[in-house]
Order: sequence, then C-alpha cells, then structure tokens
Amino acid sequence: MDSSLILQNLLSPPVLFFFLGVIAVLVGSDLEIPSPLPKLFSLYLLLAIGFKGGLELQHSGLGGQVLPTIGAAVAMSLVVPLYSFLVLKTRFDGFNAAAIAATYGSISAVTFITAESFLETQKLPFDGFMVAALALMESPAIIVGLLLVTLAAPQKRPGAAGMRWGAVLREACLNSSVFLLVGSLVIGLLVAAYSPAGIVKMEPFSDKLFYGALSFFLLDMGIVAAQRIRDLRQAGAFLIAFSVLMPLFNALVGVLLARGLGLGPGNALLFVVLCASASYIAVPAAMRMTVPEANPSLYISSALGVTFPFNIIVGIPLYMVLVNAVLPAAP
Amino acid sequence: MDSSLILQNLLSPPVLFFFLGVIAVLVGSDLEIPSPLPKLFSLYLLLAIGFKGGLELQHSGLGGQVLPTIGAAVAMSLVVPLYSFLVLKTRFDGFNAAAIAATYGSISAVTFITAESFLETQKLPFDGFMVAALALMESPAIIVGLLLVTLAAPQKRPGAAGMRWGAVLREACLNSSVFLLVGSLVIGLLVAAYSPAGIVKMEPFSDKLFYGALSFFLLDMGIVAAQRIRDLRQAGAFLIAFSVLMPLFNALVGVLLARGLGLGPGNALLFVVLCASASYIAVPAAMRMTVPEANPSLYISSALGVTFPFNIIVGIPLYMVLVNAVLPAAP
Amino acid sequence: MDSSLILQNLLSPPVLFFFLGVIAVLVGSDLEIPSPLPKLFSLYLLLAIGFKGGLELQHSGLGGQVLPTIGAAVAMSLVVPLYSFLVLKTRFDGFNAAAIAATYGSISAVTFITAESFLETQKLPFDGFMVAALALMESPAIIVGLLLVTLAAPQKRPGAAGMRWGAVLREACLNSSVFLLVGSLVIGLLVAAYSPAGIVKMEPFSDKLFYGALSFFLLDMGIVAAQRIRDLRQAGAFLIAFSVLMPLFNALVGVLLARGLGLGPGNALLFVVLCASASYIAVPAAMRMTVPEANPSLYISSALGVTFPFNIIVGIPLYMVLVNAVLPAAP
Amino acid sequence: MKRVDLILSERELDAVLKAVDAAGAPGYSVIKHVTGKGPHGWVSDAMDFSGLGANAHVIVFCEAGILPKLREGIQPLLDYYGGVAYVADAEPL
Amino acid sequence: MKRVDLILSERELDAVLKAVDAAGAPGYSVIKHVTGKGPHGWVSDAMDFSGLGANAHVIVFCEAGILPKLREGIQPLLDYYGGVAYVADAEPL
Amino acid sequence: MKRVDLILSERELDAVLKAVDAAGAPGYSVIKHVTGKGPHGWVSDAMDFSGLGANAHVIVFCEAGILPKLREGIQPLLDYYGGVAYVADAEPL
Ligand SMILES: Nc1ncnc2c1ncn2[C@@H]1O[C@H](COP(=O)(O)O)[C@@H](O)[C@H]1O
Ligand SMILES: Nc1ncnc2c1ncn2[C@@H]1O[C@H](COP(=O)(O)O)[C@@H](O)[C@H]1O
Ligand SMILES: Nc1ncnc2c1ncn2[C@@H]1O[C@H](COP(=O)(O)O)[C@@H](O)[C@H]1O
Ligand code: NA
Ligand code: NA
Ligand code: NA
Repeated sequence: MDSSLILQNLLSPPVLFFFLGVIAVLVGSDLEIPSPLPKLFSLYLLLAIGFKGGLELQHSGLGGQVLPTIGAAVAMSLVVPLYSFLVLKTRFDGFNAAAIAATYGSISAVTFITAESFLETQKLPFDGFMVAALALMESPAIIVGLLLVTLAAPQKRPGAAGMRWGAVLREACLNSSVFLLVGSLVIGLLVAAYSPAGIVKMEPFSDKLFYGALSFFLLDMGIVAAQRIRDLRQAGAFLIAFSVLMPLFNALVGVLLARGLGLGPGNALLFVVLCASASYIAVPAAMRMTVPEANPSLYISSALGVTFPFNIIVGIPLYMVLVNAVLPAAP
Repeated sequence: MDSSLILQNLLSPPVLFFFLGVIAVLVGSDLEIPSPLPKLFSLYLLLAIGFKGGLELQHSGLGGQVLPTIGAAVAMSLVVPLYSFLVLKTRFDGFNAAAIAATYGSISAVTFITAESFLETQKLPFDGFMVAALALMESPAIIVGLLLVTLAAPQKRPGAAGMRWGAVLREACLNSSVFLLVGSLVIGLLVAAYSPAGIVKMEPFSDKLFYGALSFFLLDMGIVAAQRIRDLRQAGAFLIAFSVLMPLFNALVGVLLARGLGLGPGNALLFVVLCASASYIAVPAAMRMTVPEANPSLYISSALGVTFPFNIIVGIPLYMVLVNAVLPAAP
Repeated sequence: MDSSLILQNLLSPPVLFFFLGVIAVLVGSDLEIPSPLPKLFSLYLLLAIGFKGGLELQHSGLGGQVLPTIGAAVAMSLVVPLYSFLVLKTRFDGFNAAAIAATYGSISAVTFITAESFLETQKLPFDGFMVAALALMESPAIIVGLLLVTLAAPQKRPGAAGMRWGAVLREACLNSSVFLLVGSLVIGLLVAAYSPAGIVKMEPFSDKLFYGALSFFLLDMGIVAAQRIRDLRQAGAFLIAFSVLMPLFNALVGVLLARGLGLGPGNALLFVVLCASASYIAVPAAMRMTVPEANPSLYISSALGVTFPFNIIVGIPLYMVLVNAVLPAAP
Repeated sequence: MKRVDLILSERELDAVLKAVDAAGAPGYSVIKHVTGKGPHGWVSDAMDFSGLGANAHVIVFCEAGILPKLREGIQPLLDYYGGVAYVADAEPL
Repeated sequence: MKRVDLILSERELDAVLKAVDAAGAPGYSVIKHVTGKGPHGWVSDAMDFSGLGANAHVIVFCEAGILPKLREGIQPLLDYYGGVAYVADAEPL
Repeated sequence: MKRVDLILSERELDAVLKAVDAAGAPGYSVIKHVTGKGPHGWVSDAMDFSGLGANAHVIVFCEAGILPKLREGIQPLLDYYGGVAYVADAEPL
C-alpha cells in the first residue's frame, strides 16, 4: 500500500504542477507567474479554506475532540520551536536559530491544503476544526521565536529600540494570512448558522474552483522552491538534514498525539501535517521585520526549498502510512 | 420583519467579507489586495452584470415598464445633482459642490450588484432592464456636474483651456466602466438572440462564479472604505450627515417613482438603490481629470467611506422595508 | 450554409468581446486590462488547453492518424517559413523577412482555442492529439527563422557574438508558452492514466471556466490588436496583403494535407487553423532577443493586427466551409 | 546633457508625454503605479480599480537646449493639475 | 534643491516615510516592487505572495537644509535593516 | 560616488546585470514594467502577456573607478539591443 499511496500522490495534478514549476527552473525556461498573481491565489486559498472550515466547524461544534485537538496543536507550536532551537543553536547564532525554530513551530497552509486534497481523493473524511488548529498555530510559534531571540541575544541589539513589543504582537497575531484565515473561518461559521442560502451561492467559487487553483498556485510554488535550491549550498548540509529530519520527528510526535486524542485517520493525517510542516508565508515576513539580524535565505530556503517539497511529494503519503500503522484499526 | 431583513443582509457572505476588510484596517492588519487584483474583480463584475442583464433584456424586450423606468432613472441622474448642488453650495465652493453633486447623481454598480444578490437570497425576481438603467445613469450625472462647474465658477479657471468639451464628453460617456457595462449588455443581447449555445458555455464564468467574486471584491472595498475613514475628519460633520441623509431622501423619491411606474418589489428595490447610491468608480476618475480644483478626498470619502458602507450594511434591507411599505400589496 | 457559419461565429461571446476591445480603442475609451492580468489569462488558457489535450490524448493513444498528423504539422512549421521568406525577401531585408517568416510558420494558440470553441458550438468532435501538434509547431519555426537569418545576413552582425546557439535553442524549445503547453499536456496524460480522481476535481477550473476566460482574454486581445492598427501604416500595403493572403494560401495547403491524412472535419479544421495562424506570443519574444535587427512592429503588427483578427472573425468559419468542401463527405 | 524628472498623476500622463515629444526630447521613460505625497495630499494606488490611478514618474535625458520648450509645455499642466519637475546634470556613460 | 534617493525593504517603508515627514520634506514619491542586490544579498519579488515584499525606492526633492534631520531619522533604520541613501543636486525645471 | 541609470529592454536585463556584477558594483536596484520611447520607437507593456516584456530601469550607486569597466561590459549590449545609460554625481546621505 505504501508505494501505491506515494505514487498516487505523485501523480495527482497539484503535485505534478509543482514538479512542472521545479523543472521549469532546472531546465532554464523563462516560465514565471508574475507578481501579484501568486498573491491572488494565496489569498484565494486562505479565504476558501477558512470559509469551508467555518462551515464544517458550525456543524461539528466545539464539543468532543475539538478543544483537546486545538489545544494539542497550539502546544506543539509552542514546544517545537523550543527543541528546534536547542538543536539549531549547536550550529547557528541565536538570531538564526530562533528564526528557523519559529519557522518549524508554525505551519504551512499550502501543505495542509494539499493534504486535504489527498484525503479527498482517498475518500477519507476530516473535520473543519482542523482549520481552526491550522489558524491558531501560526502566532504562538512567532512569539516563541521572538522570546528566544530576546533570551539568547538581548544585549547585542542596538537597533531594536526596546523591541517594540506592540508591533511584534500585532505582526504575530494580525499578519494578513492569519487574519484572513481566522476571518474567513468566522464568516463560514456565521453563514452556516444564519444564512444557509449563502453556502450554495459561494460553492462554485470557494469549493469547485479550489483544486484547480491549488494546482495553479503549486506551479508557482515549484518555481519559487526550485529558485531556492541555489541558496541551499549556503545553508549547508546540517540545515538540509534538519529540514528533513525535524519534520519526520515532529510527525512522529504528532501521530502519537493524534492516537492519544483518538482522532480518526483523516484528522490524524492533518494533525501530523501541521506538526511536520514549516511556515514560509507568515513567519518569514514576521522574522524579516522583527529579527533582521537573521539571514532570510536560511529560514526561507529550508522551509520552502526542502521541507515543503519533501512534505508535498513524499511526506503526505508517508505520514498516511504512519497514521495507518499507529492508529488503532477502525472497529 | 424589518430587523430580520437587516440581520439576514448583515450575515450574508458579501457583507461579512466587507466587514472583514474594514476590521483589517481598524485593527492594523497588513492584509491588502494589491493592485491590479481589485481591477480584475471590478472588470469581471461589470462584464458579468452587463452580460447577464443583456441576456434577460433580450427576453423581456423594450415594451411595458422598460422605457419609462429607464427614462425615470436617467431623469433622477439629472435632477439629483441639481438639488444636491444647492444643498452642498451652502458649505462648499462651486468646484467641490459640483463634484460631490455629480457623485450622488451617479450610481454605484457594486451596491446594485449587492442588492441583486440580496434579492436572490430573498427569492424575489427582478429584470435585466434594470442593468440598462444602471448603465445609463452614470454619464448624465457627470455632464450635469461639469455644467454646474462652468456655471458656478467659469471665470476662475485659468488652467481649464476652453474646457476641452470633447475630452469631457468622451470621459463621461466612454469611461471604462460605462463602456464595459454597456458593451457587455449589448453582447448579452446579441448572444441571447443569435447564439444561445454561448449562454450555457458562459454560465460557469459569468454566473456561477459571481457571488464569490463579489465577496472577494467586497473584502477589498472594506479595506479601501475603512482607509477613507481618516479623511472623514477633514470632510466634517456636514458632509458626513449629507452622505447618509441624501441617500435616504433619494431613496424616498425613488420608492415613490417606483410605485408610480408600477414596478414589482424586486425592480423597485433596484430602482431605489440606483437613486440612493453614489459613484466611486466612474465619477471620481472623471472629476479628477475635469475638475482638478475639487478635493478628491471630499467626494471619494463621502461616497466610498460613508454612503457605500451605509447602503451595503443597512441601506439595502431598509429600502426593502420601504418598498414593501409603499408598494401596493401584490394581488 | 457559408454565411450562417460566419454569422454564428461573429455572434459568439468570444468574438463579440474581441470586437468590444477593438471598439474601445477606436472610440477612445480608457478601457484597459492592466498588466499582468492578461498574463494570468494566457497562462490559464495554455495550462487548460494542454491539460485537456493530455486527457484526450491518453484515450486516443499514439496510433492511427496521430503520428502522421503531428509529423505533417511539424513539416508545415518548417516549410511555411521557407516559402514565406522567399516572398518577403522581395520587399524586406533578411532580418525582417526571416522574423516575419518564422511568425507565420509558428502558430497562435488563441486562434486554435477559439477554433475549438467554434467546433464545440457546432457539435463537431476533435482529438487531443491536435494539441500536441500545436505544441510542436512553435519551436521548429523559430529555429528555421534563425537559420534563415544566419544564411541571409551572417556577415553583418557585429553584435551577435557567435550567435549563442545554446541560448537560441533554449529560447526556441523552452520558452514559457511552449513549456507550459507541453508540460500541461504531459500532466493531462499522466493524470488520465494514473489518477482519474484528479480529472473530475480539475474540471470546474480547467474546463467549465474555459469559455468565459477565453472571452475575457479576447477582450484584451481586441484592445491590443486595435492598438497595432496604427503601426500598420508603417508596415505598408504589401505586408498587410501578405498577412491575409499567406494564411489563406497556408489554409489551402493545410486542407489538402488534412484530406490526405484522412482527418475528420473537426481535426481538419484545427489542422488548417494551425497552418493558417501566425504566432504573436512565443515567436516575437524569441525574435526580439535573437534578431534585434528586425523591427518588432512589423512582425507583431502583421500577426496580431491583421492575421489574428482575420482568422478569429472570418477565417475560422471560412476554413470550415473549405474543410466541408474539400473533405470527402462522411459515409 | 540633462536629466529631467517629472512626477504627476497618471491621468495627466498623456498630455505631459505629448508636451515632452513636442519639445523635441529624443526619448523618455515612464514608471507608473508611483504613490506619494505632495502639496495636494497623499496619492495611493488603492483606488486603482476605479481608473483613478496613482502617479507616474517620467524620466527624460536630453540636451540643455530643449529645457525651455519643455518647461513651457509642462509647467501649465503641473500648475493646474499638480506634480513636480526637476532637472539635474547627467552624462552618457 | 536636493534630490534624495532611498532604496530599502518594503517592510520598513512606513517607518522611513514617517522619518521623511518628520524631517519636514515637502513631499516624496514611492516606487514599490523594486528588486536588487546589495551587501545583504539578492532581493526578488518571488516571495511577494507571502507579504515579504521586495524593495521600495523613495525619491525626495527638498531643500538642503533638511538633510541633517533626514539623515538623523533614516540612517539608524538603514543601518539596522539595510538599504541605501544618496543625495544629488536638482533644480526645479 | 556616482549614480548610473540604465534603461533597456527586460529581455536583456540578465545580461546587463551580469555585466554590472562583473564590473564590481557594490549593488544595484531594478525597476521593471517601465515603458518609454527612444530611437527604436515606442515600448509599451501591452504585450507583457507574451513574454516580450517592457523596459527595465537599473540604478547603480558606485565609485567612479568602476565606470570604465561598466562601460566596457554594457555599451556593446546597448549598441546592439538598444537602451540608454547615463552617469551623474551622488553622495551618500
Ligand atoms: N517634494 C517632493 N519630492 C518627491 N515627490 C514629490 C514631491 N512633491 C510632490 N511629489 C510627487 O508629486 C505628486 C503630485 O504632487 P501634488 O499633486 O503637487 O501634491 C505627489 O503625489 C508626489 O508623488
Ligand atoms: N550600490 C547600490 N546601488 C543601487 N542599489 C543598491 C546598492 N546597494 C544596495 N542597493 C539596493 O538596496 C537594497 C537593500 O540593500 P541591502 O539590504 O543593504 O543589501 C538592495 O536590495 C538594492 O535594491
Ligand atoms: N532620451 C531618453 N530619455 C529617457 N529614456 C530613454 C531615452 N531614450 C531611450 N529611453 C528609454 O530606453 C528605451 C530603449 O531605447 P531604444 O531601444 O534605444 O529606443 C526606451 O524605450 C526608453 O524607455
Ligand atoms: Na510545524
Ligand atoms: Na444615485
Ligand atoms: Na502557421
């Protein structure tokens, strides 16, 4: 079953378009998706995933596994940066170690969306509250990252005039991707509760178009990820190894937590993907502003150039195998 | 019924996304929809509303209420600027009074579209010829505005070399939003008459996607409208009051006209919305070019920062209540 | 039947929106579709046409008419530039003659797509392998064009340091439109073979939206083509005549080949359109880089300002008449 | 040689370019989507969807001799509609 | 008169514009989506979708007198976050 | 210090930036989507969808010493493909 899952994932349109983008860069084609078109797709995907998550969350409510799962997700986003930092600090200075650590504590919405698409083709159900978990894992990781910076290197920062904590917290909690995701989730909730006529009318936009838009966006992600490959030489073997091994380790922790939480296989896969993925949208933007001492090519290349392709291509089906192995067989 | 209509409107996806945009600005999120993405949505909405209007107009023909209604709409776009000007002239110079007056004589296509969506969720029918009325109300208001300028302040304009009337008329009648709306309407008419196969093939694009695209665009409108709130201080209490009371007065005139014309409740609501809305697309662009002496932040802030949100949020359901109260009960 | 076909084509949404764009420029409206929005639509159309072609190619396989047809298409893309060059050389220097010749040897994907839409409204079937023919006709024409330049004017080029053939071949074979078309075709093939679940999920994006997106894009093409009309004066009567007569001649050659290949009417029309159309996407970009001595306004205006509108408006139905006349009646 | 920098609303761009051409400039370059602040307040590109546009930045490299004609054609436009124009020295590389 | 050119990350644009305003400049113009290379490496717009942004180019025409205050407000930002600032002469057209 | 302004087709941008790097410039900034007019006619961004692109504006702040090498690397490209290059004085703020 293992290799067939990997093959099925490899040959799905989103992953194939990701490959096409990678190949475009490798062979030197001038294919590019000019700015701000990728932004259109990333805004759309966040809006749609949030809205759909809200619709489903309204049906499932906040009982049962919902709050424990969200709590566990937030806990992971606080803990992963801590042990990542300890590992990274052996090779990098405090600024870079903290920035990379925050990146791995946070999540990749695109990886999550690709995992949802994978589950749909596998006909495995999953719940809307997982989108809430997704939305709530971004900010804590950013804040832990900044705490690590102040702890590890407080005295060396002449420029950081008193660490404008207000701006930092706003960036952590209100950056556009978190804001749009949470906002669309709440809108989905409200619409499902009070104006069900709106659900059907939104569907062609927020639901039907979703898979194709994801494929188109992954074409661009393939281009951008492949452009980062050059930076990897600068990053070095240690960081490349970290970018594959840390997600695997986090996936292991995640699958055990999912078992403990009693999640079904669909939700369990999404939970594992949240733990194993690294942010290349909200966190880099926040780190660029708040920790300019860290080198962006390190934290972006590792999350976008290594971890993201790894998760998209082999990670998701691999984690599915893991979930099937660790979770108790369905009754 | 009143408050439930308002609530239903408030909790529809388009209005909720408008709120989300407003909140983004108020809390200081960096959410933005970068240029030219909003242009994509505004072009799309104009094209789709025109095309759908044309399809329906072909079925209804030009008989019955059609020509009287269109005539009344054009008359309103000529008269509203005149009495608005008299009111505004008590506080503003001729340039600003004329520019704001033209803004209120003209219409807001997005408000109209949102009202159509509201009617659809209320399952109330309306006719394609209302789109023709929409298209024909923009240019007269611009021309009246410019006539008011030349009447009120002809001698003070050294720079307006002979008021290049050719350019002014072209701007009034052929500006991109009027042109695209009228052009798409004619295309809809022709397609409905001669190539019905095209209707079905356009539907997923021009019809199914419409509601979602409107919601997405209103997210941006919320952002842009909220950014205008700061300018309102400059505008002052008089203009803010004008921006709420003038639409209400125009709505009253509109509902009486609608009763006189014998319109059904759907068409009547759209007619009222045309009277009560103010332009922030075609007219500001025309005024910026032809009356540079007027302060754009006055006419844009009042139309986009006050009247538009007012109409979208409470105006539309309020006008519905008004329509239900004034129109004779259906037999 | 003839005139009714032309009328049906004229009154289809894509062609009407093309006209709307042309009229916008002629009457001086400020309607424009700002960059990079047209790129979004051109990327989308190439991706969708490639993907759909790949899905169909997987079903038809490579047997029967497939390889001979593709071979004949490639042969046309090699031969057309040669005889075009001989004709053009009577009036233009070697650089311009070669660049225009390459343009006519290559193809216009948008014309092809419009022809497919025409066939769909005529309910005439066609095969996915025609997209492969489309994809394979672009590069050979570019290479022949550059060979003609080196043959016709090798000694006069101080700046072309050794004619960097590597860069030239990469530009010819890996330019973004060829790359995206071929890549999407291969993805379509793989998805059809190995992950059929992906077909249904892609459909709303790649299939349902197609016709509307084509119409929107043709609105822009109408604007851009009409802006080229001014350049035609510079081009002169000879080039204008060439831009109409050469496609007609190529269409004649094409229809005879189609008869010889035993193609059905749908595939035959597409084959004729490939022969008769001229490139204004990939070839100009390649020529600008590799033959800067040639005047872009000549080869772009003739392909985009004359041949493209001619094909879209009267060419496609005319070629259909030709196909019906030349092909043996269906049994 | 001189370098002239003009910054003005996109709405007036066509008229200004016509004046630049008429003054005999050998060429010019245009950057659109420029935002900014000046005596008339803040100009953003948030209203771009409405055709209102932002500012444009026009760069002209030309001989000093054409400056008077350039000034004559452009100054009335800038005075009426707003915008700035500055000159500096520049030499071909 | 002077012409000041500032090139810096879009993320720090707001802070820099505040400093320009505070220094008393009569206006400024901003071009976004600028890419480039400097001591901190290559800046592209490929990550634009993430809110990371590219660089911005700020042009300020002002009297020489405000340069010291401009320098004082901007130099710390450029030192900490990166970016360049140059001054040249310019005269009104 | 010197300020160099290069305006040329986006298609040749990579080659020009390579030459700027090779000349030893400490950095550069690039603005794309520039339209304009020059000896070779009008360049718009209407054909952007085709990969033909518009012009790019490259700004280089550098020591006067590297100008000869810059000229040597760039002039042949501008002569063959078109475009302009100008130098002016500039001082760090
Ligand atoms: N001192 C200045 N420095 C740079 N740009 C300016 C300056 N003053 C005005 N501008 C630009 O010119 C535009 C129009 O100015 P105005 O209409 O005169 O306020 C502004 O939006 C700015 O982009
Ligand atoms: N010498 C230079 N000439 C022109 N632009 C420069 C130069 N140095 C740096 N820049 C611009 O300033 C940005 C930020 O520079 P930095 O963060 O100091 O590397 C770069 O990405 C370039 O766009
Ligand atoms: N005198 C000039 N001033 C400003 N920009 C120019 C000038 N001449 C040419 N250009 C720019 O350089 C580009 C290429 O010029 P060319 O290919 O030589 O016609 C033009 O499209 C303009 O953007
Ligand atoms: Na994670
Ligand atoms: Na009105
Ligand atoms: Na051809």
